[in-house]
Amino acid sequence: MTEKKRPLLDELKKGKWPSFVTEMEKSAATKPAVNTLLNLVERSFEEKRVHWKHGGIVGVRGYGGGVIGRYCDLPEEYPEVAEFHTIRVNQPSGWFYDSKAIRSLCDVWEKHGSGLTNMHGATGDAILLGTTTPHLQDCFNDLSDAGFDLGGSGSNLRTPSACCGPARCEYACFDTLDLCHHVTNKYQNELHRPMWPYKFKIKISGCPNDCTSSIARADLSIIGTWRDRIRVNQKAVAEYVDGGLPIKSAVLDYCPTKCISFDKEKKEINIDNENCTRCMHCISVMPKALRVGKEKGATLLLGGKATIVQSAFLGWVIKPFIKLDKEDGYQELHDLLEKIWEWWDENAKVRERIGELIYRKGMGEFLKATDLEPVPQMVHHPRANPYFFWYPEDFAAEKEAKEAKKEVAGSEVSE
Amino acid sequence: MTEKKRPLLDELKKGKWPSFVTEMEKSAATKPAVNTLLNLVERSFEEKRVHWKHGGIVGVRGYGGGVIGRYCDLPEEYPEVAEFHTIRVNQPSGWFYDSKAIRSLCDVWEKHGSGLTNMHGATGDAILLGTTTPHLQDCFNDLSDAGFDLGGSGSNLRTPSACCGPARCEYACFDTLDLCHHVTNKYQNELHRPMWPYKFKIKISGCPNDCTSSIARADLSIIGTWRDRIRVNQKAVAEYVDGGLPIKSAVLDYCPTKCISFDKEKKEINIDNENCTRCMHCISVMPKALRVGKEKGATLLLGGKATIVQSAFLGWVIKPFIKLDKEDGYQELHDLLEKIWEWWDENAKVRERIGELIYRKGMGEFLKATDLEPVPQMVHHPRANPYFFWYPEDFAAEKEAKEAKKEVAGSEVSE
Amino acid sequence: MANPYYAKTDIGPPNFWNMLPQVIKDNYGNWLYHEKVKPGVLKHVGETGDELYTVRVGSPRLLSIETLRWFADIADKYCDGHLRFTSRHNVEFLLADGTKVDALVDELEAAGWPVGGTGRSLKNLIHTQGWIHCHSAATDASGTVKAVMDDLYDYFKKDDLPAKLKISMACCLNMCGAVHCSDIAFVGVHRKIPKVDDYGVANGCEIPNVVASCPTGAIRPNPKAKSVTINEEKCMYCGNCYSVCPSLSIMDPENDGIAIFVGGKVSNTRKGPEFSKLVIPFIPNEPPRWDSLVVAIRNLVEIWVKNAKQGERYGEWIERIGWEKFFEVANLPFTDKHIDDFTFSVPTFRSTTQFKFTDKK
Amino acid sequence: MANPYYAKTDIGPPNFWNMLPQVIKDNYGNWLYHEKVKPGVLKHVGETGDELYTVRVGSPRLLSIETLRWFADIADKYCDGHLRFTSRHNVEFLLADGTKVDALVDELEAAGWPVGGTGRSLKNLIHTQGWIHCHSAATDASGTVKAVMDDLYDYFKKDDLPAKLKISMACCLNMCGAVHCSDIAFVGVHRKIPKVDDYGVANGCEIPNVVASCPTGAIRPNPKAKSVTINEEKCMYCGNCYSVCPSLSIMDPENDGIAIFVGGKVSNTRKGPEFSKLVIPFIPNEPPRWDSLVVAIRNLVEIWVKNAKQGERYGEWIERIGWEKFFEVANLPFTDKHIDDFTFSVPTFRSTTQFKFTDKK
Ligand code: SRM
Ligand code: SRM
Ligand code: SRM
Ligand code: SRM
Ligand code: SF4
Ligand code: SF4
Ligand code: SF4
Ligand code: SF4
Ligand code: SF4
Ligand code: SF4
Ligand code: SF4
Ligand code: SF4
Repeated sequence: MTEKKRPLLDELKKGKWPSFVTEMEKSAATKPAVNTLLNLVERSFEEKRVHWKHGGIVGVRGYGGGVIGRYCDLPEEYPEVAEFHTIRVNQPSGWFYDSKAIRSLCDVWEKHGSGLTNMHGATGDAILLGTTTPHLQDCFNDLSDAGFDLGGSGSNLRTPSACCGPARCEYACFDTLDLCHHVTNKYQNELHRPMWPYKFKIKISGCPNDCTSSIARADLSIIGTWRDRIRVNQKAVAEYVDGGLPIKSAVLDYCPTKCISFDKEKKEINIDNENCTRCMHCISVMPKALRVGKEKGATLLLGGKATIVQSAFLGWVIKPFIKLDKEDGYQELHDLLEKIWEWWDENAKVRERIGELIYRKGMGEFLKATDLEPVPQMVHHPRANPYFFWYPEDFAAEKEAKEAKKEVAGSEVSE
Repeated sequence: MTEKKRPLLDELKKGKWPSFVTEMEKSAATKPAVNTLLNLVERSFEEKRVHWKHGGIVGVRGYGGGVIGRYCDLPEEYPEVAEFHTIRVNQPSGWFYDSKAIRSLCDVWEKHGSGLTNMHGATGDAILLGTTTPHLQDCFNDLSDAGFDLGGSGSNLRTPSACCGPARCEYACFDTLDLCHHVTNKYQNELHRPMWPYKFKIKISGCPNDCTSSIARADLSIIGTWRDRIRVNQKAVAEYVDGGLPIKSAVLDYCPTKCISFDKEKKEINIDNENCTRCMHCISVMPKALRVGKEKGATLLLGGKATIVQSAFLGWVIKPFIKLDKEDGYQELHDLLEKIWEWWDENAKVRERIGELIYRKGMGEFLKATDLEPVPQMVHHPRANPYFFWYPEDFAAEKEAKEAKKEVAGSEVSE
Repeated sequence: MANPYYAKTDIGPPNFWNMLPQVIKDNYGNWLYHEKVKPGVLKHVGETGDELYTVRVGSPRLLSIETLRWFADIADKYCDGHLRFTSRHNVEFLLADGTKVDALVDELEAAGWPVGGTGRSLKNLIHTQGWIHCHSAATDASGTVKAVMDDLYDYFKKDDLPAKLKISMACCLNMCGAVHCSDIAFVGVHRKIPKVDDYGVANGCEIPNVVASCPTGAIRPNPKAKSVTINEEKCMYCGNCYSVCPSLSIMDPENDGIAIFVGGKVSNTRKGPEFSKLVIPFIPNEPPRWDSLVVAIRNLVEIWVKNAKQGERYGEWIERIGWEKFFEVANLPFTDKHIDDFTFSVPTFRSTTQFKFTDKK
Repeated sequence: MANPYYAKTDIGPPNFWNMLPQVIKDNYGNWLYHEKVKPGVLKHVGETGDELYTVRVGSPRLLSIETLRWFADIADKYCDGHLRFTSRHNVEFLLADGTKVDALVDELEAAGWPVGGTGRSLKNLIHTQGWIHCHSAATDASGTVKAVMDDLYDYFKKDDLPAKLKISMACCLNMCGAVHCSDIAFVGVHRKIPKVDDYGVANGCEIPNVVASCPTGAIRPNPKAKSVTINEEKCMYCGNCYSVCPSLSIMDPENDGIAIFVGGKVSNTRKGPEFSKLVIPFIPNEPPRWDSLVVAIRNLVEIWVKNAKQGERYGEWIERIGWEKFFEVANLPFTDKHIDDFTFSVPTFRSTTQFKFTDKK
């Protein structure tokens, strides 16, 4: 019966890539709302337009976010999806699950919702796709009982996410999963109760490959790095070469700083680590031969966001190196984060992301407010215009320096 | 006597570089005003401040520009320089003079001014430095009789300038001197009678070396280029190599597109001209072996200016290639220039340079107004944001295309 | 009240540690290197010599609980119950025992779940809600993605592209997929200014917020109607005002569609992160299979496969040949729309005579 | 009226053609190549085999007519009366007869006119009016230039630098020297906001123009006083309002001084044109010989001479080693002032983890 009525969606059951229509039909078998949803989407396909309205505010007790309200604009015709809210469930760090956790999520969602999910949302949450207002609290209760909590939505901290890091990757420069778990737990209040000018996203990648795309997608990017030297196993290098790796064209030529040289005789490479910018390329091409350094930590970048309003920003370096100490609960990071939030909260306009605020106010002000030291690593290059500010403290420092000099000069004379 | 009174300036008579103080003293010998000027400048050196006031409007009959009024802020103490205006004399193309022309300028300036000059001003004029209002018209009369005219100042076309080009340089891709002379003469009215939103500067360089720094300093840069191939004399290449030129490190490695290869056996180079961006580097290093192509013309860039107000802009490509035909009086260039001026004049705010106007209005509007075709050579890369405009004509074109398709489709059916 | 019970709040997510298989716990932070076993299968080797196999499965992201439960079953069968999802929404099965890999792959493939997407392959297509759930969508997400992935399926299954290929989509300019740094990105776009429903604005929206929301200052208060007016010349259809105020509807089935951007990336590898750049300003919505979109993307992929050097991602290839050559090779028109006219436009203008001639331009 | 006669207007400049020596007329547009004979002397060879010698002489640009006449005499003596000036204000003597070159050079040098400035040398220092003629100057031009050129004199006379070295100066932010694309640029800067003379503003300035002139919107009308007020937090002392209105005096002898920028260039050679970037935000005015300025510039020159590869201009060298390394090598402090906060700031922020560590930063 349903088949007949949805010729357009049926087209999307064809083809080799797993079909979302097929997934929906699986749910539709037990969930009438999903059948209705399919019909509604079919109509969207016919009319080339969406049939959802702006969401109203719905939620669960004690929280200001975690649920996205959604209403159909044709409630009479499609009553089963007149309300079709989503619930954002905070994923475990690195999206690691076991079958038990998966099943418990499924059970809750079978009971309270459409049975459709997004594994995962673009921010990282496990998205439970479609339920009604009366179910929200119960669903949350059951989730909580099963050990799950909600993620962020609205003007708050959004659900942090992290790459698999030390669990599955030899490049990880710190414990991405632990940090993600720690930050998420420490800032539960910021996550659940919107009270900021706008959203704030944190993404955590264990090395410069940035497998969570944090520089593009997070207000704060935490990206692993090291400050000593790449560890080289010369025997393994020779094996790659013997195995046919064209080392010049595949490695040396792509090194952005051209800081690797190769000794053809010895089949050894030599890395000028002082000039290496830790781009990962050589390591990624020869993972058996090269390893990230030993003195590890992370680079912090701030300001990344998508295109609305000022156009997209990529996060920029605000701290070239920070040690991420599990032992002291990542205190340095937390202190900084709280200073950043405080300044942002005090100064931002409604719906102004941190990057936009810094653009408006200037990095100088931001650095002062957060006690960060200006370093050249923060910029591609220094300013090209001569439009810089002088503050009373600059003149005071100047005067002091001058007087110090005078004193020295004076004492010389009196000798 | 004077010596005693100017200990600071006296310091600047020392050292090996020719001294402007010495030059001023030469004039001071016959010109009391220059002696006074020296005293005034000595005072500036003592006080670390300028002693000139904002200029009033002074000039010569029939012109709105060409003279910069200048008044001393201590007229009682320094009466001889109470007024000290400069006259901008339009230099000959390429700053070529003969001794007769030099002497005639000197004679006029001996009669009417301080005897001090700037050869030349930063825009390119011969600057006669310092005279009084009553002398202005007479000075101009004598200049005119000697075959000289004034340059630009104020909100008008500024004095165009050109590199030595075909007169002294093998790289010149068109006749810079003739074009400069031609443009200057054609637009005498625009040069002499301010009537625009702001200044407009033209600089002309015969090749991409851009020896007039036009991209940084001119609203319109005209820079020679070619669109065929670099001419190679392989024998001369071999001679350079035999002479010890490290061709790889000195030439190949610096080629920005890496489009040169070198045959060690034959001592020949091979240039992939399709990928050459005509940067001049290889030619400059081996001028005896390489020559610019034969199909010559110029690239036009627009929008260059110094830092005030919006920050400095470098001129950008608005026409990748234009043939500059002496025969038809550079008609294509003039047509374009006039369209540019018209649009600018109609749309700009007071003191808004053409580059700033384009920034404010968008290149799209500018291109339409001037009938220039958008081409990728105009940008380093296409836009990264999705904020582009659609115009009624876009939809009209789309509709037309669709209908054309339908017709074809229709006719197919009717067959 | 129907519901007297309120659950504990702020418990945070489940602890990941409890989700990890033993081999990971044993080698946590001590992995030595990894190898590609075959497309879709990775082997990580620990300092202890322990091995961990990962089998990556392509996912449409929109999954029913039926499927999730089946994945759980598979995980139980082959992986002691362990699985994860990737940052691009693929499913990964994690096993210590390499001998089970082939059987696992076979069972997944037999059920229609493609194993692949590792190494120099096409990755899963990051995307957003579209017509299935969001009020803001200018195009559908799941439908376009399915059509494109069906067409490019083979590239997901093989590991022989010049480099990784990351395609992403977002259904409106909010860009929830954060697609702006992808090798190829397609984005739902509007082309007409919002329709102002004065009554709705007056009664449902905060005028100052609405005015402030517009990136180009196109919105002015209209005090008479207690509403706003939109300046047609300044509006570039971003829809941000609609995000703030539902009564400024920007949807327009006739004129909504898709724009394509290319050449972005995020990794700091070789070249730092880069935005994707506009190449095709508009492709109409053509449900159910968006044929024009599919063809356009295939062409974009194929010219790269054909012309890039080994190791060059999309943008690195273009950087080497130059954008003017790219437009020539891609045989795409270059229009006023391609030239930036927003805040940071000037630095994108070519301020040098260095360029390549194309078609005698 | 004292002056009854009005000259012909709009006659334009003298025709350059009449100024050219015969050898140039004969080879106009047909030069084949050139050679460096020795520092300051170039030989151009025409397709005909004709030779043209150029002898380049350093000039302070501010020349008395006494000197100009002497140049004319020299030109008559050696060059059939032909000479020219360069785009960097040097004097060039043009002769067809190579045998006269040495005598010409000797006579010039004996009179204190340095021959040099060709090839890989320090070029003449482009500069502006300073205290000698402009109301706007935050520092002197001729004095600073003389002090710097005296100190770097030897680099003008030799041809063995890594590449050309172009130093330029401007005495205020109007940057009449267009110094913003120089290897090394120094610029007169203010550091205090303009003093508003309300009476003068009210009577002499157009308020809307004044308000519009401010790049940062720091100026607000002050209707009470028919004048304006300046927001101390927004003003960055550019002086543009003063250009528009003399009653907003920005001069301040105590606090005016010089900022230094490096790494710019204009030619399209190798790397396209580049702006110079701020390295030293402030050096006080120290007439008569600006010792701190001279030392600072010498240091900047010397680290380049010592560290650059053959063929690398200042900015090309920095690009290779990275700005962080530059600040380390130059031993200069990096401050908030170095970080852009004007319109195009964001693209200058380092959006990648690629950087070099310095001093354990
Ligand atoms: C569900 C999700 C898309 C998905 O299919 O995965 C999503 C869905 C919505 N996003 Fe988003 N965003 C989602 C990740 C993102 C991302 C990507 C990311 O976080 O990595 C971005 C770009 C990165 C960024 O934050 O800049 C993103 C940028 C936006 C924006 C633009 C914000 C900006 O400052 O640029 C809006 C507009 C707004 O906030 O009003 C927005 C607004 C929305 C709203 C709430 C629509 C609205 O205007 O109210 C969408 C609700 C859709 C629905 O009905 O469920 N969404 N949104 C993602 C969240 C799932 C999760 O929690 O895991
Ligand atoms: C004489 C000269 C400097 C020199 O010593 O060589 C000069 C001198 C003045 N310039 Fe200039 N400019 C001179 C070339 C330039 C250049 C360089 C160029 O043309 O290549 C520039 C930068 C390029 C550009 O145009 O952007 C330049 C950018 C300015 C500006 C900033 C304009 C802007 O849009 O950025 C101003 C301010 C203004 O126009 O109000 C200015 C204003 C002035 C004024 C008129 C001062 C004023 O505010 O009224 C100066 C008069 C000084 C005097 O007392 O003689 N001058 N001015 C140059 C003209 C000589 C000539 O005609 O040959
Ligand atoms: C599983 C995952 C992390 C996670 O926690 O989920 C992951 C895992 C690995 N990444 Fe990644 N990356 C993952 C998303 C990303 C992303 C984010 C994205 O795609 O949205 C990026 C940045 C994207 C970009 O630059 O646009 C990313 C950029 C890299 C790079 C740099 C590639 C480059 O040349 O630019 C490497 C190094 C390499 O592959 O040579 C890398 C390398 C790796 C390695 C080889 C690391 C390792 O030793 O385990 C992992 C296997 C890669 C493979 O697919 O062959 N990973 N990796 C993500 C898999 C996504 C997927 O399902 O396709
Ligand atoms: C005479 C002059 C043109 C004029 O009509 O006045 C001129 C003449 C020549 N230039 Fe130039 N350039 C002249 C100003 C410039 C300028 C403008 C400036 O300095 O303000 C530039 C752009 C500056 C910049 O990039 O910042 C300029 C960038 C070049 C270049 C590119 C250099 C580079 O590596 O970036 C070359 C090629 C080369 O030298 O290798 C060049 C080459 C030449 C050649 C070799 C061309 C030739 O075959 O005759 C000429 C002799 C150069 C020499 O000094 O050895 N010329 N040249 C100018 C002399 C100024 C002076 O007195 O010092
Ligand atoms: S970001 Fe680095 S550490 Fe994390 S998964 Fe990717 S490659 Fe591994
Ligand atoms: S990590 Fe990158 S920069 Fe460092 S040596 Fe390897 S390829 Fe070069
Ligand atoms: S711009 Fe070119 S043609 Fe003109 S002088 Fe310089 S090198 Fe010669
Ligand atoms: S002109 Fe420049 S781009 Fe062309 S071949 Fe020579 S060095 Fe290369
Ligand atoms: S991209 Fe736009 S339409 Fe798509 S989910 Fe995000 S807000 Fe909704
Ligand atoms: S759609 Fe965007 S540009 Fe248009 S009025 Fe709304 S906010 Fe402004
Ligand atoms: S730079 Fe400033 S002070 Fe110097 S001449 Fe130009 S306007 Fe006058
Ligand atoms: S000096 Fe510049 S920034 Fe300050 S008020 Fe005047 S115009 Fe504005």
